[in-house]
Amino acid sequence: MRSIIPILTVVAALMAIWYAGAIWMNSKWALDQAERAGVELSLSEIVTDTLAQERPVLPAPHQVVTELWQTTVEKNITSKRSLVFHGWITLSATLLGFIFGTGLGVLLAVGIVYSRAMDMSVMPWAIASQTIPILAIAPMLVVVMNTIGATDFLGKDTAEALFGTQPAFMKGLLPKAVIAAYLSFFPVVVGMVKGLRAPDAMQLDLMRTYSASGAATFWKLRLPSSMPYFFTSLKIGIAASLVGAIVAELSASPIRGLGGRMLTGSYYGQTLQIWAALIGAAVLAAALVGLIGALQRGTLRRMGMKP
Amino acid sequence: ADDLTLQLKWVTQAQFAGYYVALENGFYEEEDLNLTILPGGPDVAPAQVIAGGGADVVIDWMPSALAAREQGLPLVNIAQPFASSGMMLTCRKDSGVETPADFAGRTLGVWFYGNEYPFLSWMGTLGLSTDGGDGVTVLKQGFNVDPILQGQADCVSTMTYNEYWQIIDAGLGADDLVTFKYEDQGVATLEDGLYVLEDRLTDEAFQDQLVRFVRASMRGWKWAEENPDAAADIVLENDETGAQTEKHQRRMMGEIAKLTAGSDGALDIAAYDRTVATLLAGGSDPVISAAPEGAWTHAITDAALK
Amino acid sequence: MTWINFWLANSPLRGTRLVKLFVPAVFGITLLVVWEGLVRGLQVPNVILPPPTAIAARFASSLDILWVDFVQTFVKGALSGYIIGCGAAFLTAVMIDRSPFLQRGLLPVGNFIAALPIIGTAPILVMWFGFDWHSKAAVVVVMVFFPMLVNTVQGLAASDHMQRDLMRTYGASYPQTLLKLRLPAAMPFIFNGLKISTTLALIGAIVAEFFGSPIRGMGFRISTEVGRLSLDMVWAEITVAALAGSAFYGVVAMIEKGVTFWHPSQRS
Amino acid sequence: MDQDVVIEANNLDLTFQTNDGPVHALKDVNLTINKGDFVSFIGPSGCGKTTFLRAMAALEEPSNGSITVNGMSADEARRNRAYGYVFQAAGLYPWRTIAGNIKLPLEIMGFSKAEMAEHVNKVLELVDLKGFGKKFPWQLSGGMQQRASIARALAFDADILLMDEPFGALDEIVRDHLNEQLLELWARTEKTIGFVTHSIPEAVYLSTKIVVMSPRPGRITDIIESTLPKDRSLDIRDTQEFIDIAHRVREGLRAGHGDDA
Amino acid sequence: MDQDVVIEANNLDLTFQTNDGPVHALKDVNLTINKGDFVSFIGPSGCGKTTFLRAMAALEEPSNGSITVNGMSADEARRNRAYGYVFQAAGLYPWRTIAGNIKLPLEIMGFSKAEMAEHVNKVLELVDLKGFGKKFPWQLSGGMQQRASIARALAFDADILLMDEPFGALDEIVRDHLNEQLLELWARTEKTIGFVTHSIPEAVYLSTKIVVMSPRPGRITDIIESTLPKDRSLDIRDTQEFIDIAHRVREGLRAGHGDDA
Ligand SMILES: Nc1ncnc2c1ncn2[C@@H]1O[C@H](COP(=O)(O)OP(=O)(O)OP(=O)(O)O)[C@@H](O)[C@H]1O
Ligand SMILES: Nc1ncnc2c1ncn2[C@@H]1O[C@H](COP(=O)(O)OP(=O)(O)OP(=O)(O)O)[C@@H](O)[C@H]1O
Ligand SMILES: Cc1ncc(C[n+]2csc(CCO)c2C)c(N)n1
Ligand SMILES: [Mg+2]
Ligand SMILES: [Mg+2]
Repeated sequence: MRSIIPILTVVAALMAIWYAGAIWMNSKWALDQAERAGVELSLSEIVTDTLAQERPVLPAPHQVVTELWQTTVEKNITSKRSLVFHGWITLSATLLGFIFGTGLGVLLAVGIVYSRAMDMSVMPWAIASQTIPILAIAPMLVVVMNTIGATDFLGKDTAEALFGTQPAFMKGLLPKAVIAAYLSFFPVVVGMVKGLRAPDAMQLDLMRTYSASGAATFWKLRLPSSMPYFFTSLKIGIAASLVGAIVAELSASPIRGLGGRMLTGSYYGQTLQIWAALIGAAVLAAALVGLIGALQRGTLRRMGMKP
Repeated sequence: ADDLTLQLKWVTQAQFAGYYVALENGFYEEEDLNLTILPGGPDVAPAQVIAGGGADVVIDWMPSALAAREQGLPLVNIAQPFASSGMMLTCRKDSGVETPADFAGRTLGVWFYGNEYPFLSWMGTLGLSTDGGDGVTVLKQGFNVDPILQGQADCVSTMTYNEYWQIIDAGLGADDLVTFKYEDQGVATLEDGLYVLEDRLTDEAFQDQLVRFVRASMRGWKWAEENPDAAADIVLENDETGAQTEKHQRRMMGEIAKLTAGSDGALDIAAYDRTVATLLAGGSDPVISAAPEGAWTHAITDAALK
Repeated sequence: MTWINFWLANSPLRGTRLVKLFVPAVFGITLLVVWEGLVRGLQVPNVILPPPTAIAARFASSLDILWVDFVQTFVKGALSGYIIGCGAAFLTAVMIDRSPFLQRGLLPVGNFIAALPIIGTAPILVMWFGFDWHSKAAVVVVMVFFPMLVNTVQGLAASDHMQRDLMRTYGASYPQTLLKLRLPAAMPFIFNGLKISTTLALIGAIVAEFFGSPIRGMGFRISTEVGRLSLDMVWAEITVAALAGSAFYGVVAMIEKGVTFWHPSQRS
Repeated sequence: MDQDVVIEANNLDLTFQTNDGPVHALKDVNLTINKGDFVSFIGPSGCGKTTFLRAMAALEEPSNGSITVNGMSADEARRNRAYGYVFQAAGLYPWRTIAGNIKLPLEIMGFSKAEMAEHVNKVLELVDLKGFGKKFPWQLSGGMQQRASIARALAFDADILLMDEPFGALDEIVRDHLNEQLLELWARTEKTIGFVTHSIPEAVYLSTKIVVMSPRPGRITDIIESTLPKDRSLDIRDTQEFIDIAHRVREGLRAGHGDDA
Repeated sequence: MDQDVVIEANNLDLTFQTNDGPVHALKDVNLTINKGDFVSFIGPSGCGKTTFLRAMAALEEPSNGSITVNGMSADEARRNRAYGYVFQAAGLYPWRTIAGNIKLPLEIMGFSKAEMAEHVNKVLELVDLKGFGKKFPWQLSGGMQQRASIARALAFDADILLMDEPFGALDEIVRDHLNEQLLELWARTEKTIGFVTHSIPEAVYLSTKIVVMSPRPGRITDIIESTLPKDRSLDIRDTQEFIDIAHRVREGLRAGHGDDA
């Protein structure tokens, strides 16, 4: 709660900059239009015009907020025009991908730390995998997964047997989750490798005097020492997972979710829709990162790490 | 019912109204078809989808379909609901461009991703190089018309049914703009056609499905042309992003109807030859190197339109 | 193949530079052979996945294009964005580290802004900064900012009590504590951020080109050639990306080894 | 007399809040240290010696009472760089060599390059670590690390030296040697020294004042003013006076333990 | 006699490679320790005591020569959990409470819950830390941490106890107390104990065998078999026999220092 005032201060400063930016960036268009219409604009006219354009270069905050309000609160959340609906589509892919990605990342990290062969052979390829532009292989991946029929989570028939009708978010979930996982496993690998190697020589020696098994050393020493690194990685990983899910939405079929909204917003020139989706995605990211932060604080406190 | 999957070239919009209409009105069902429509997007290459077995029929533009054929993917045109091209280059009048002769030294926005072929052919016939210098400077234009609004390009690519209206909506009047329709410049190439893989055409059962599919689709298009507003509404209902507006889709339907007008679905051989000629004429760097063989068939439309 | 690796990795030769290069190479070659075999065996169409040999041939015959694209995307877009983005995040971290007020205020808001997804920001940044590499650098800045910030902030908190108390007994000024204690202690974390950012920078620069670009650059080439179904060219570009990215990462990792030699994870 | 007071603690209380309740580390502690005093703190493990030393150096905030140093608050004195502090654990920075660690305070206090090199050499020699300047901390034995940390505190000329069991990990002979060195330094420079030790002979040999503490809550049970002359050699340990003082310290210590056993 | 040999070092050499050249930590070391021996290692700081102890526990690999434990290699013995080891620094895991730290080896060796609780309570009491089980390491004083680390090594019943200056940070009285406890434990359980210390009286009081070492390169200069009876009270420290042995140790130690000064 102590942080409310600082946050508000920063947000207020940001808003001021944003408004100034909106006026500055949109004024060119307003002046352009006026010139073609052959009229002179007064300063106040410029300001009112720039803050209410239908296709602004930079929409004013209140325009975005209005759009957000209209597409969240004022729409039924099952409606395709509701940002909540699209947010949920994206979130489900993000979370599933994050779980896959984190799992894979931790497993690889453990392998790398425990097996020299894996360290030498996997790490360079894990790095290389991340330099492959995801937007380039996402469509290929979707095509391939489509071909082998692995697109829906649970599969249409299973889902229908379980829930009556197939929940909308499950349709085409898997390729998106895979791409989200692809982006999120890497920060987890890098951070966890470092974290699992963080115990100092004496701490490791202690385990050796107990002739502790690899498993015991892992659970009782390496894993606890890696926690600060682990949570930092998770924060980056979940943000990456969200980016992955949104990127994947451009190649997935049907196009929807926050990424789909950004794309169609851009395609149809609906700047406000882009910004609303953008802010929506950022809110989602912030909430997810915040959640992990809370988890981190709780865990580290239980581990007596910080007064 | 037979399952059939159709991959669109782009997102759900009135450009594909005929298929959605046929689906909603049960035309496919009446033909004993269970059709799935897969919307496309900027990152979906229909040819790739069909090569991977993700769809049975795809909608593509002929230049890119023929290019794919040269790449070793044997696409065959089985029907051509779009008779004419909707592609244009739209310039701001205040940039000083009045005729194609003024292009030299200008910055032009172009779509790539297989949509650049008509443009490249045109520039080829105009004798303008596309890599700067004394020719034109080409920008890879994104999804939208921002470059012309922001003044980053003198001209951008537009479709009669979509981007052009976005420029208008953004506040530029029709008389602030100069447009060059590819049709008028004699470099028009065939757009949205239906393509399948050549080897599957030998399968009689599949042929039969295609016949029924084309028949129902053309029924859909006829209906859409006659009921443009209702067709636009059907499209809106099928839009999963919830981003479409009624105003825009109805207007788009109106423009689309102009392009489908005059086609009964059968490929017009003259238009095909003109397309091939245009693509072959692309100066030093033609899009295709030789006139393709067997790139189309009338077998399906002949049977469907009986 | 794999057993060669296990044998090499555990043999007395394991420390040598040769083996360090050889082991991943063996792994990679295994991968490529399997790939070639699968593509040929299953007759996967070239327009879906070309075999490595076709990619290599295309690579060799297109060196000039690949080079131009590399300079445009990697050198101009990714590298400059990386430097600016990591630098800005670093300075921000140091700045908010000093002020608890800013830390509590700016960190959440900073996270928030940095979490804006690239798909949404790229078109906007292209609109703002133009079609050339400047907008790509801007996208990279936005992308690398968050990982770098989180790591640096975490790292600046990593010194232990006694180490900080020592500085207090010297009545050390803030900059002195920063320079002589907190930054060195933060280095393992900072390099974590720097390493993750190398790959992000490359991806960011490439992906941003999908949203508008001049007609050169790795992202431009990839998106264009996918549409043209020249998948061999696409993979040639991907190869360049992987090579450049790995080299970039490797350089940063090497610097890390030098700088954080004292950290238990670097001593073995 | 009054202007000679260097450290003054008045009714000092210090409580730590922990996950299972408060720990009273210091309770009602009063002490005056004059300029040039050599004060030893002795007491059972956990009685608050470290905490008291830390409070003097403004590393802990008293819960109650006050502590003044050179007439100002402990914190001001800290910012004036009044202290050299030797921690109970060596606490060397792992990214610096031994010489680099010793140089650290000198860099902070703005010594010149030449001065630094000179000081480093001098104190390395003092603690018998010549030739180890280029090694990293983890390459040194425990005792060597501790000596390096002593060298670090001696490298700059603070008026007040606070040392928390500096010689704990050293053998008798090195210890005797360093004791002599320390006394010599103290006599020469008139520093004021606070010194935690567990060795009764060491406390008696070094100090002008011995503070005996007792735990739970940590408090001072005895303050013994030494009657030994300021100029001492190691032989003094065989004098009756020395033995008497040692005896009194031992009694105090035993009493402290008694409370609790 | 022969089957009683527990630890045997033959021509042991151990060299560390460092950034500025090799350090000869151990050179030509020979030693036999029999079952039930209490062996103390004493020598100047940096002479290789810790290194030797670590080599016995297979924490360092000798460069040359061999070391066998219970007739097998040190490493096999380690894998058979033959050792309890107390490190020179406490080395508690910061994320575990004191009780949790002591429980650690018990968890690893698969003790039952009830056994664990019992052992933990017993050793906490032994080192006088009852009531501190729930605290985290950084909430304890230096001496308390060291005692916790002793408790951790005693919690499971290893046949060989290797202790590296376990009582360095403790005051005389606690130290005496723990010395008695340790002797009592040793007599009762017939453990074999290797013990590094800097205190000559402690070494003489506890040991059946005192190994005097000297540095650069680290080697053994004297091995003194104690003639004191196995059953000892603290009073024994005033006997002539005790004083004689202590004298011999001091001489050895001094000689080691002399080499080098
Ligand atoms: N990891 C290491 N790398 C390099 N040198 C080392 C390492 N560990 C110890 N040494 C060196 O080996 C020598 C012996 O060290 P060791 O720790 O055995 O001494 P010690 O007798 O235990 O001393 P102390 O009583 O101070 O603990 C020292 O000179 C030390 O610098
Ligand atoms: N950071 C802390 N949080 C909670 N309790 C603490 C903290 N530091 C010290 N204590 C407690 O305060 C008491 C006094 O500790 P202190 O370190 O001052 O003892 P000490 O006299 O130096 O003992 P030793 O001789 O063992 O070093 C102990 O009971 C300890 O548990
Ligand atoms: C990346 C990208 N490629 C093409 C278009 C243009 N476009 C949109 S719809 C359409 C007709 C095909 O359905 C075309 C050519 C774009 N806007 N963005
Ligand atoms: Mg203490
Ligand atoms: Mg040692």
